[in-house]
Amino acid sequence: MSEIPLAQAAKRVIPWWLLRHETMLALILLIALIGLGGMNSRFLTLDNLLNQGRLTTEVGLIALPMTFIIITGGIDLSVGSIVGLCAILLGYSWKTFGFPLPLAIGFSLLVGAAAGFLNGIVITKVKVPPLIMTIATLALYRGLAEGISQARSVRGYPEWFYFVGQENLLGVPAQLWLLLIAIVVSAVVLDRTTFGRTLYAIGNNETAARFSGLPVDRVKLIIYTLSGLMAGLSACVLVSRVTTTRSDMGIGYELDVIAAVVLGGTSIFGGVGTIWGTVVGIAMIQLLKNGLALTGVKGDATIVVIGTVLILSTLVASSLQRRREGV
Amino acid sequence: MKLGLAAAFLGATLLAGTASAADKRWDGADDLPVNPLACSAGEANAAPAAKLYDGGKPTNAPDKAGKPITLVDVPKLIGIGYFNATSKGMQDAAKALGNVTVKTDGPTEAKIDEQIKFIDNYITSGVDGILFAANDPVAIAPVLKKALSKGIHVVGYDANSTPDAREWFVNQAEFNGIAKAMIDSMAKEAGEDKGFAIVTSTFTTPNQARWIAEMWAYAQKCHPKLKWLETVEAQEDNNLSFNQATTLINKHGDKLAGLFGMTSVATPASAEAVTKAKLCGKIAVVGLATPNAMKPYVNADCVKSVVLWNPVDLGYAATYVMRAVVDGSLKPGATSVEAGKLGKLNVVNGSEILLGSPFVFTKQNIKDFDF
Amino acid sequence: MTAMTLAGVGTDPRRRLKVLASQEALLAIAVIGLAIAVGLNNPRFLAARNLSDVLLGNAYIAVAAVGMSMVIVSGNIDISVGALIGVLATISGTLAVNGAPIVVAWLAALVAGVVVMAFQGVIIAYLRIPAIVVTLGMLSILKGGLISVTGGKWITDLPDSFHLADIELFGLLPFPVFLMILVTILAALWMRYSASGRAIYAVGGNAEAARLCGISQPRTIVMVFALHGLFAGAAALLYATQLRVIQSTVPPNLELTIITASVVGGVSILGGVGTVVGSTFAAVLIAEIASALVFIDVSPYWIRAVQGVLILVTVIADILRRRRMAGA
Amino acid sequence: MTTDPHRDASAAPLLSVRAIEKSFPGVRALSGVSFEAARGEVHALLGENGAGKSTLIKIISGVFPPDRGEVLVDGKLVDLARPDDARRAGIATIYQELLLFPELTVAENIFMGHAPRAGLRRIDWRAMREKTNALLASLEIHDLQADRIVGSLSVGNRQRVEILRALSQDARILIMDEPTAALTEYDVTRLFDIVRKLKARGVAVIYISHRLDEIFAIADRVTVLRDGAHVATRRVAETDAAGLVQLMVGRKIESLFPKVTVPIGEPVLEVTELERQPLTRSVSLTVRAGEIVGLAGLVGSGRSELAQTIFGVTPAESGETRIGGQRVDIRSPAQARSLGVAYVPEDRGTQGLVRPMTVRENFSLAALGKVAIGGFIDRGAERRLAGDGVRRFAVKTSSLEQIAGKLSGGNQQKIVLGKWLANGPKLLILDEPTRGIDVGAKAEIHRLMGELAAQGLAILMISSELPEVLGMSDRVLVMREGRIVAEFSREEATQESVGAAMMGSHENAEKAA
Repeated sequence: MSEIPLAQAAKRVIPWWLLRHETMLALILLIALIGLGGMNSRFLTLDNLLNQGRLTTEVGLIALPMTFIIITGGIDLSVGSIVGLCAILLGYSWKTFGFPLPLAIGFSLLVGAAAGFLNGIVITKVKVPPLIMTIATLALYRGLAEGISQARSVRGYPEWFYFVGQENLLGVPAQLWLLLIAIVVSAVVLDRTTFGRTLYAIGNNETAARFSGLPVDRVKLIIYTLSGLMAGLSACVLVSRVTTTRSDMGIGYELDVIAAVVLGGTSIFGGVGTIWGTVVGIAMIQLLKNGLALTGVKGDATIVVIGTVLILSTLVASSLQRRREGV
Repeated sequence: MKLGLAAAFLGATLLAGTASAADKRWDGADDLPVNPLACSAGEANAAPAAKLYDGGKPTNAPDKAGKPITLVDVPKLIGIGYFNATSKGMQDAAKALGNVTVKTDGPTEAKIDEQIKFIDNYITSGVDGILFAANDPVAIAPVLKKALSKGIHVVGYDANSTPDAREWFVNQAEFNGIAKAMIDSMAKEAGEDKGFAIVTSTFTTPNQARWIAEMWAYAQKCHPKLKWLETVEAQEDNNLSFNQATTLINKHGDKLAGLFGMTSVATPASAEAVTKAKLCGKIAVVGLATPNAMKPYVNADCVKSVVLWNPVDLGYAATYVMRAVVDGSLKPGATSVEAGKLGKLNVVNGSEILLGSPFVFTKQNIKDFDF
Repeated sequence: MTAMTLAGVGTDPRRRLKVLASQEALLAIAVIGLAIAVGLNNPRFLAARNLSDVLLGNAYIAVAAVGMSMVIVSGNIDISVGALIGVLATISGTLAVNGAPIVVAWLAALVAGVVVMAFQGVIIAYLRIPAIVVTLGMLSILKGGLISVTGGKWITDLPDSFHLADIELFGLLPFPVFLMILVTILAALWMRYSASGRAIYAVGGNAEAARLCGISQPRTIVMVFALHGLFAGAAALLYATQLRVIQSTVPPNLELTIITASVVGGVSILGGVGTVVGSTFAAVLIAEIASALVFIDVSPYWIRAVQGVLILVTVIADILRRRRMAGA
Repeated sequence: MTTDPHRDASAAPLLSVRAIEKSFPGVRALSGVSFEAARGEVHALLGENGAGKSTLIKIISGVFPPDRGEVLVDGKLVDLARPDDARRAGIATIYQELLLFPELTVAENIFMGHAPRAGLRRIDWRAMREKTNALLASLEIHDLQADRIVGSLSVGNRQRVEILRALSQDARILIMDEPTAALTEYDVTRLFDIVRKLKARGVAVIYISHRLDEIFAIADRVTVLRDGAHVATRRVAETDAAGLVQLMVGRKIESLFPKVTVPIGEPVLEVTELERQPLTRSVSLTVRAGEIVGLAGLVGSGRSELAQTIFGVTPAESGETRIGGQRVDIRSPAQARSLGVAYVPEDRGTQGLVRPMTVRENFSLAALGKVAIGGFIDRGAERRLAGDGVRRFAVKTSSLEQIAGKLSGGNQQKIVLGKWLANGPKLLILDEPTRGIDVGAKAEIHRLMGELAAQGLAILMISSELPEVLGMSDRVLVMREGRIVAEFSREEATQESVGAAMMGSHENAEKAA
């Protein structure tokens, strides 16, 4: 229905509601933390929490641009495959082409950005829906990773390369700094800049954004490229952490990432969402997995919990949103 | 759409150009040398030079000698018959020992980064020992070293890590031993000068890749007339394995006299493909597999012999080894370890404990096993 | 996709030409063309045995793609179907092994499929949660739940009578191929000749217009998902009875292959367009490519890249076609 | 469906609508509207945008229920809870946005939901085609085939498909919501032919339009709505245009639009032979500082398309554009904005306003550069900008953080206008600036336009309301089929002269009648 009735019970306004949603989520997280912490004394230790940060960095790095994308009403299912492709090209260019490792890292980031750029250009120029474009490249990029590598691993990177993945910097896992910086930058960009405002405008009303002179296509192209680039970065961090390049790296990441973003209150319909929500979403999933594992729940049961939480939280979020819009 | 098909054809043609490369992949994917055994059992093998202990050591492990310990077992993946069997062996051992608790938990797909997360979680939760079967020998090393550094004992089984990342590795059977058993069976069942093909998981799965490399070396050395037609990959996927085996049968026709299944998934699927093609007796199926999945084919005389160590024993042995390590009865430099009903197991290769020779299931004995 | 090129301006509809230009026909030509191309390289590829084996081993994908096509035509998507097929196979196998009458074991897979999918349909249609989120969540639940419950134990010792896939009709037509053809034809007829079948196109093509034609969108979506569940059940039976063992795990990437078959078969992801005949041809084509790769000695690792290119090109062609049509 | 025993069916009008009331949260859409339509009558519903016409027909066609009041068909009370109920009662509606299935054939579009069946309740495609051909023949339509895909049809033909759909359901009451809005002149003539045929068959046609000439051409009676209320029902033969306009707007035209005379300055916008197929054909025009140029024409004549070509949404294929004398090639709205061009679009809900965003955010949307330093938004500056806008345009909002979509139409329009003025444009293109807003807000926007022109802004105003065009413009341009076909000075421009140019000529208008 195009004509939504006019001003009604207009008590609810976005910031209040957003705050509320994230507060709620954070509150649930807090309760879960305390509960799980009570059940296992090793859960709420700084060591464990930092370590969980290390383990979730790869997913986290991708979830940030994914938040941007979902806010515009898009989606990127190909991120996991881009991780695989970049990991392979990192190892391949280093070992087979003989690139110096720093160059190989640059190359793999470039490939990630190019893969994202291809998604973006087809989505904006040919107007292929993001869901289907990235399903296609989900298969394509993984296929390239498998085809190029013939599923062979690359190992034996120089020791310095493992710093990011395995060492600590100022007592905090090195890659966590990367994630923290990325979080702060993304949050500021989304909340404070014209770029971020444009993302919300596109998600809420793409035509109006276009008619307001906002560079809609360029912004979309940037976020899909960014998504590819971050997937490339995530691949480098992952390879550094596990010391090996394999073509099956990143399989299923897209689902983890989307689950975290959606759990964090970003609407899959676009227009609504924050980086802080995503951060809480990531923390929630990782700590839920970890906490449940530590209290003796097996991995398979944890997956069930995550799936249920995802559906329920979307249900709650969408009914809240509907009420807010008064439909 | 026309464009799409044109592109697909073009793509297929291009790929065909790169095709021949796929045939030369029998180097084990790990740059290690092969070591084929002697052709006949009577011939003496050159005894390998005694190797010094090259495993790792936990730092400040609490002394739990004789005390109850809690272990966790993180296999490559959960939900396949093989690792269900090793898990059963561990429970058996735990019951026999009385002072061991062991729990199996792991990823639902054989993904190394998932496996690392599981191990990491268990390090935090504070177990006394970790049993593992590695998805990737190198990638798993850092997290295992972390476990050692936290005073947790680490013992591998089935699939090794780099030696310094664990204390001991329980080797089900040496690669060259498996290779010899497989190739000898094939030469016997299919014929010395016949062609065969292999269905494996992937060209780079550590164990499978090594076995194939050793099989290649051993066949060159002892059965040079066997014709190695092709190796195809089918991951750990039942239906893909079946389809790949069927395709091989159709592709090579009479030239194909034997199929190797390199995984417990690929072997029954290959046997099924042969059965469906009504070629039982014409195409020999030899492979690594668990008995339950193979019973129909062995009982129908479509498959004569299934090569495997007993995975229940493997899990059992791994648990005993862990107990011995914690108790201090297995120290670097030891030459053997006591493993309950399995008796004394030998230390080989510095820090590996050998379960024994591969076990061959036949129609006569297969009904005695249930896993 | 009935009129690719000749939805012409002002000309009489040349139906025969249109049939030739349809996605189904193109796919059929591709299937035959590829067979000949590979056959020239290795004549064994064309042996009846091999062609029938290609169909036999992949019929379950085509059957599942029929349901997926309906879901996509209705404007939705389902990424839980691969996991569901794994679950249904296990349910059916467990019942068979534990002595339930074989027919009950078979029916259980169908019924459970309908129940799970209809449940998802209800959440999607009535609670208005996007299909991608619901089926993503369900994928997790099914995958984790399956292993939790079974412990990943393989199901062996299945009674011989359980093996649907072993049946050969008239001594030559394998049951899976028969079922694939039957399901495709029935579904195609149903989608063309029944009011509820046409309602799927209406809902996917223009939900608002459908509502004004007295077609209930939620009810149609639930029906589509229920049917999709039925076909997933049938696919699971073929999957479960192909081998003597059921793996009790979720078949990896199965949903992607099924979606690929639908999309390449000409079902528009924008909803409202497509036929199940196209998706079946596409499933056959994909299977044929996989087999052909072995025949021409290409690593199966390239199959996924080929799939990706196929989807991409098909979708772009579809979008361009729509644009041309809108411009006309 | 319930029967009212007190009614005598034979004497009752075919359709009778009684005392319908409908409120949406915060707004009263209809207050006690009644009218009747007899067999074979074309009954026009007339009213300005926002008068409640759309709401009324949505109630009659069962899209949403009335709060109070009743609808009777053949003297029997009908319960219209769902569109299906209306269909069964013999009521069919053809909406402005044609609701068709673009991928399906003509025949299937016509019979969706009630296809002919053969054995086993299967859809009988052959019968469906035959029936379609019969319907086509009965209305003497010869250039439409049952097998055509609807997506490939022209707008006129699509509308015919909708009419056929209605007839295929034996509709006795046909509601047409601004059916000529997107039609070419030729199609309008053909539509009228069809309407006359329906009339002859005894179908009651409820004809919604705000075009007086059409009403005089086709309708028997006319009911005028204003602000959700029933104003009057007249026989068309007994009234005239001026009388109807007066009923619609509730006051004399003269008093409605403030006339401000300001000095006209240098040309701000000059376009020469601007071309963008299909609806911008070799257009040349000039707008000067301080000048309000009215762009009249029927909907579909290419006015909005021209505006969007100038604004860079659909960049020109050829031709020359000058802004302030400088030659420019505008490829995107962003570029147009930076050149000082502002465009307040026709469709406020989908093109102008980002409804779920706040008043503050909407105000700054087109002027983000003004409130940002190096890409970072200065919240204080943004609040000041929005606050100034709210005061300047007297936007009635509880706060700057109010969700814009919850304001009334007039206030929304002020925000869209204000959003562009915040950017300090040189040229303002207004596309239907007062559509669907109440009279008070309308007057305010008109006053504002006068003020802006006085400040030297060049304004190009598109409007379908002739009184508005005539009242506000210094010059009037008339577009038809993508071309500018006439130009009038303020003095020359009258209802008759401009109207005739819009329709093509007096003769054509007569012929249509």
